[in-house]
Amino acid sequence: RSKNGAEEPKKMAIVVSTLNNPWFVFLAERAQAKAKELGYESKVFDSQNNTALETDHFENAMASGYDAILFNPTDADGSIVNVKNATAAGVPVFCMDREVNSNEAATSQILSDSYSGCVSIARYFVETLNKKGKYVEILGMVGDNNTWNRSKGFHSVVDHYPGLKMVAQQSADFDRNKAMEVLESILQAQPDIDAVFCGNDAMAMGAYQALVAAGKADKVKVFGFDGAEDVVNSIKDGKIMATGMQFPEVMAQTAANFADEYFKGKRDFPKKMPVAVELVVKGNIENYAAYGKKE
Amino acid sequence: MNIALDRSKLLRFQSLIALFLLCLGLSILSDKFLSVSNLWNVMRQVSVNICISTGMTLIVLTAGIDLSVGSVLALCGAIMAGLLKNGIELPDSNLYIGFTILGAILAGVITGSAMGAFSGWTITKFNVPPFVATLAMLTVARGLTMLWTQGFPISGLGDTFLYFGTGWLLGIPVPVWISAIIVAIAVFVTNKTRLGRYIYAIGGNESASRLSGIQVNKVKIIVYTIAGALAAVGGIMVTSRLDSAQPNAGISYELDSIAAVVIGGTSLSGGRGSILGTVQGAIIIGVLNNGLVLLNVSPFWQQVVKGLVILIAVIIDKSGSKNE
Amino acid sequence: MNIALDRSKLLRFQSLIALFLLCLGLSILSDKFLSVSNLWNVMRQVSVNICISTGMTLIVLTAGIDLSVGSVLALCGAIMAGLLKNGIELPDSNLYIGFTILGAILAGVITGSAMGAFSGWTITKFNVPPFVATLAMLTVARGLTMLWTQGFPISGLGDTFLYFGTGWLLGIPVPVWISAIIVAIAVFVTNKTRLGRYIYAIGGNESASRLSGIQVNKVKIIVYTIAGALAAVGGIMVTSRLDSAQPNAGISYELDSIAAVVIGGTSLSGGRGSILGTVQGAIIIGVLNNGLVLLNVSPFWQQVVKGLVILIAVIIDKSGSKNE
Amino acid sequence: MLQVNNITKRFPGVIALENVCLSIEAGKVTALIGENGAGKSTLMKILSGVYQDFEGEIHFKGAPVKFSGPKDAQQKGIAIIHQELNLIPYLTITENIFLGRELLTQFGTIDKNRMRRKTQELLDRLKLKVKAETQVVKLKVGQQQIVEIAKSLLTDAELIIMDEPTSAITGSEVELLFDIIENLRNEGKAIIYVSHKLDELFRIADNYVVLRDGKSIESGEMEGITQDQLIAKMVGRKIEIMRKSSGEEKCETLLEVRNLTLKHPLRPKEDLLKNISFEICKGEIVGIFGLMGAGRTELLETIFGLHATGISGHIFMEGKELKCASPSEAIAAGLALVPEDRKKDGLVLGLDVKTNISLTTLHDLEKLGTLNDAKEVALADKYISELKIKTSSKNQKANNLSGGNQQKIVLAKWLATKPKLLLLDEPTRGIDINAKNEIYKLIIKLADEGLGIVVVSSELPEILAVSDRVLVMAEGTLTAGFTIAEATEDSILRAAIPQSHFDIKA
Ligand SMILES: Nc1ncnc2c1ncn2[C@@H]1O[C@H](COP(=O)(O)OP(=O)(O)OP(=O)(O)O)[C@@H](O)[C@H]1O
Ligand SMILES: Nc1ncnc2c1ncn2[C@@H]1O[C@H](COP(=O)(O)OP(=O)(O)OP(=O)(O)O)[C@@H](O)[C@H]1O
Ligand SMILES: O[C@@H]1[C@H](O)[C@H](O)CO[C@H]1O
Ligand SMILES: [Mg+2]
Ligand SMILES: [Mg+2]
Repeated sequence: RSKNGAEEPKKMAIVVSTLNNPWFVFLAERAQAKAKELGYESKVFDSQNNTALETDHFENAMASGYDAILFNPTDADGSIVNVKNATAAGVPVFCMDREVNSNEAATSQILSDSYSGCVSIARYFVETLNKKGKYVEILGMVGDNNTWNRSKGFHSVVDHYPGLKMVAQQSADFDRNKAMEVLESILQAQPDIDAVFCGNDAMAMGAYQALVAAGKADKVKVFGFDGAEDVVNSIKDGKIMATGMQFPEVMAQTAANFADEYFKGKRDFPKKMPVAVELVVKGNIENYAAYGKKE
Repeated sequence: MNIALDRSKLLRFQSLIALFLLCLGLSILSDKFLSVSNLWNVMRQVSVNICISTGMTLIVLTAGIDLSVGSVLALCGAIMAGLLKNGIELPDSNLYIGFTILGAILAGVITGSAMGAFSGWTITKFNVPPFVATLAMLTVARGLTMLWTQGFPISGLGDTFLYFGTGWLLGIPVPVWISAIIVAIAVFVTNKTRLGRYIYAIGGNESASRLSGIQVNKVKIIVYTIAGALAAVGGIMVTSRLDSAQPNAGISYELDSIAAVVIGGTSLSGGRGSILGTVQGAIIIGVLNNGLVLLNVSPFWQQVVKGLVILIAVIIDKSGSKNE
Repeated sequence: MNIALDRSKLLRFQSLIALFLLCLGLSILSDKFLSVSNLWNVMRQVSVNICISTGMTLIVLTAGIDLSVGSVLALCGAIMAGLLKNGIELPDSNLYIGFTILGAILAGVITGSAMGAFSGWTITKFNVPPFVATLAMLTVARGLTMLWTQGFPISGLGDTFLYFGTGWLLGIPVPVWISAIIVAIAVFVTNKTRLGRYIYAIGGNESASRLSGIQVNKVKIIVYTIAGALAAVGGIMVTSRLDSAQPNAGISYELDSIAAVVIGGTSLSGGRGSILGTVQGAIIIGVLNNGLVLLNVSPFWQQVVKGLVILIAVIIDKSGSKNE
Repeated sequence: MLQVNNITKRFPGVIALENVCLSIEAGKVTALIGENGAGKSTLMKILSGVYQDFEGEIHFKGAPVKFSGPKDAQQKGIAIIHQELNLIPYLTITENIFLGRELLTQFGTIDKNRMRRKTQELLDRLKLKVKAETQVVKLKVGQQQIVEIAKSLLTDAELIIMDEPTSAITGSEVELLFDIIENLRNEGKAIIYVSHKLDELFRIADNYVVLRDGKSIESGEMEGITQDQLIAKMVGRKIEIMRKSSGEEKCETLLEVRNLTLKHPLRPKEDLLKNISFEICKGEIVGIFGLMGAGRTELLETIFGLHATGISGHIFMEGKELKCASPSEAIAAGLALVPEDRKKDGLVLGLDVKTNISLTTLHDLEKLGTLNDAKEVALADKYISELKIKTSSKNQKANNLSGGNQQKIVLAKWLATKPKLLLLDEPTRGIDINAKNEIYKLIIKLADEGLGIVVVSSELPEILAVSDRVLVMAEGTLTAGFTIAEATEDSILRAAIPQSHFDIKA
């Protein structure tokens, strides 16, 4: 699209929902590394969990001539407009990790399935608790759809067991410190719980610390989601029971590869390419490292 | 003996120097910056902030502050979207009320005004510091948004509604029109009407204003109500641009908005400043966000650079307007 | 002509009524609330806010404000954790400097002080409004935190370091000790030293203070420096409690901190208020957070209730202290 | 002791002082006189180190000096009582008096007890009956002024500058101050005394210096000079001092106050106003005299609707009952109040002259909901010229005007409302003799036009000059009423002294 016909080098924009969370930092970093490896210039945009800001990023990225967008949307519905505008302007969009609720909008979506990931965690949860006990759920940000995907996946299984009783459900905004403080207070009201299910690993670590401080770490089982470094290590040490391993690196690399192929002329991409979330427990921990499989 | 320049004149130039230097720098560093499409781009992006900062300016001029703009924006956006999409169903009486776009917008704006009026009422009636009253409102409005949406975005609002956020009219983006009209009205009100004069007077000296027969409490409530209504208008634009009302829209908008007001030369202790200054402040912030992206500054460095540039902009401003 | 009650007396009771009513209500609603272990729990949780709000109070007393506390806290925590865990490696000169806990803490506190001093310097030297200067610092410090950590938490800091956040001493949690000591010193400084007197004087009437020969700028810089150092202390506690420095630690702490200050009766226009009032304000917020969780209020309703209770607390306060 | 040579001080657009010279002798009181805006305060600020950028030189005790700031001047032996009160509202009297020079204990902490004792001594010496730990914000203006005086007496200064120290105090306080000045003079201190109250100057000053339009005009000894001569030097021409020629007219009642009682806002058992009844006729000027704290301000404020709670009794304006609920209602009924503290209650200091003048009458300046600039400018011009407000422009900020001219702006904004009853609380505080005279003329002219006017004043000569009738208040009650023919200084003063004073003495 340069004036004199000579092709300028292609550039990829990496728009992620937030960098205030190491998981996304990792995702962005991997995408950037892959783009570089493939010989493209790239830049990371931080939407700060704000869909309106994401719109600004899309506009700015197109204005400054980016040729493809590797995209981690802030919102499944709110981000549709952004994706549509970009593809309409001839800029392909590859969604990573989170989807947009539209089959046509994006060029391709490489997705982590939070719902089914949590279904597997829930099965393991039921099993380790022997179908009975009191548990606490710590939600992520209540305005975030991942929060609810995970919660729903979890409850779709656990709610079938009347012996499992949720004694408190509170939000800790995906934040380690908040999760710790919330659980500290919950433990005052519910001193005899058996398990805590957390919407992500940062909160699982916070919850674990609250249990340690209360001297209950060995009685209460903690479950997380993500596969963050601290949790992988903790599973190894038996401190945390399980997590749902997502594969940000796989998703990031796939997206970058797709963009590369797009530049080279390929057009038929799978509309949706699920990347399964794998259940990580002490038994299989040897196969995993932070955010992925062991090399 | 004509020392005193006209106040209005002075304020109009207040932050232009900083803005000019910023634009100059950016257009040297990036050839994309000065393109027409990019400039419209920037203007469209700052529209929401200009809109809510106009209300904020009025409040700050009375020596108040409004921390709740962001959550009121979210609440109003959600209410509009919800009514537009689902109407109101009263299950027991089997009643269903549908809403037109206009009806939904009106409901949103009324909600915003009511939230603003409530803040104004607690501030004047119970003498609660504006910071606390609007901090409480920040929390309450966010909570109500969550309750209304149950934490889920409300999307798919129809093409007509999209017009407010994404349309063009006479070659100018619709949000830019909206914010321009709001600014024009606000400039008129502050400079040419009694209400405007009272706003400045109250911020300058509340007790003297009261003794002059100004109904201080009434003026304050009006101002908070206006700000609430403008937050709702911001909510229309945001929701329409995204074709979706996000439950966590507008988080920390209060900071950007107050920053625009203060960078634009309005004093937080009230009585001094102008709407046009705020517009410049908002544009400075918008240009900066846009420029940092154009220059490909890494996101981590962006925050550092952004902070420093804002600081420098204000310092330039201050030294430029020293003889005020 | 004995109209004037002793100021210090008054302030000590300022928000106690609201706090008392809140506690009464909670202990009726939940039998767990008044248990010793829960009370220590609340106190431990509010320690960080008390610590940073002490610095905030000093700043607000001079009619300033500090929005950067949260990000300075995060930066200092990250620097401490990073130095403790990895030391400094200078690759080219093959130099490695390891840090003891004390060394790392010192480095963190020095960083915090430096950030505070920088804010104070821009405020006094260039006459930048504190709101803007510290808003810029908020952004800059967050950016620096991201750069230092590259966006990843720094975890696993060793059991000794954990003591500051999770240890107990003579039956009292260590963070409570730390914040109590800080409060004691701050109460002493505000009531018994020249610096304290000057802080009140500057907030009360800056130009009169200047005429009295007070070095206003120096005092302000000192105050911002102290607040920066206290943010760093908050950083120690947060990092130690989590055994991990989170790059996004401290987000929006400024609002909680300012809320504690204002609920505690310190006027945002400066010159009036007290450290002990702030402590009460922080405890009110902490009790409220704790109570809402104890009662298992749904996360959607929590924000609404929290906002309303804060509002009511301040209104009760106001009417309780009308005869001030 | 102090020699000032060719001092010039410029503000943006204004030359406040031009080649001013003067010399001050030890053991003498030098009166500095001049009209409002002549530059007196500016000169005093230079001498006390507040302004450091000026041309010219100062010799103090024989050597040239340059002050780096107010504290430096203080340490070198110059103390000042500023015209504008410079106190920190929420600090106590003690804390204010010792601000910047706190006494410390051996541990380096603040020695509260020692400071409190010293302060209490000073307050006792000045007969201010409040506790040293009272917050300044709780004091009336007059009491604050005494605190300012106490502040200047704390250190052993060689030169004490008093810039209108008596503008807010009356009778016995003034006497006290004069005693103190007498003592200081006997100790060999030099005193510069700035005041618009010429009779005071004749009592205490040894020398005088006249400033006019920022230039030093003349200096000399007070001995042998007359008041008229002094005024002529100050103003540049002779002026006639106004006195109302009282015609007896029949009374058409404008305002009627019946059994008005006002409770103390904090201590409900105590009344600030006790059972007050009086009337004001159209075209009548009623002077209300009283000592500090007599309740005069409260009375005017209550009539004007500033104390909505705790009132009993009735107030009628032209036969219709006033509810006293808010100033806006009072204004609607035709009342206007020029408050005692112009900075706190009278002006929006950050706004310009024009805007301040028009603030009360904006609805008259509206056309189709829009303010009419031309009308507003005309209004401002009218009063600037009618009241001879000295300002560089109508767009000058009120804050930059001299005190007297600020007072005129407050008057202007109330006259603009075309009130039927004008309540003036200390209307000439800090105003020069010429301007005062203008204001008297104006008051009398307004009365002739049919306005009722209440003048609260602590200056007996002023009361006697303008009133048709004099009311006297003490401790919240009306103790006497005289027609101007009956009124004598003696009888008025007697009625003003609170009964409790006699009780104590008895
Ligand atoms: N900060 C300032 N900026 C601009 N002009 C000023 C400032 N301060 C004083 N002036 C001007 O300087 C002149 C002298 O003012 P000054 O206050 O010294 O008068 P004054 O003799 O003390 O009058 P008064 O008797 O009313 O107190 C006036 O014209 C005034 O408007
Ligand atoms: N806000 C207040 N709180 C407590 N006491 C007050 C208050 N205002 C006035 N007073 C008291 O009311 C009494 C009357 O005061 P007022 O100001 O009416 O007197 P005044 O005659 O106008 O005196 P001045 O010459 O000082 O203006 C005084 O004893 C004063 O201490
Ligand atoms: O997996 C990520 C993170 O765990 C985050 O905390 C919430 O959003 C998800 O997509
Ligand atoms: Mg003067
Ligand atoms: Mg009075």
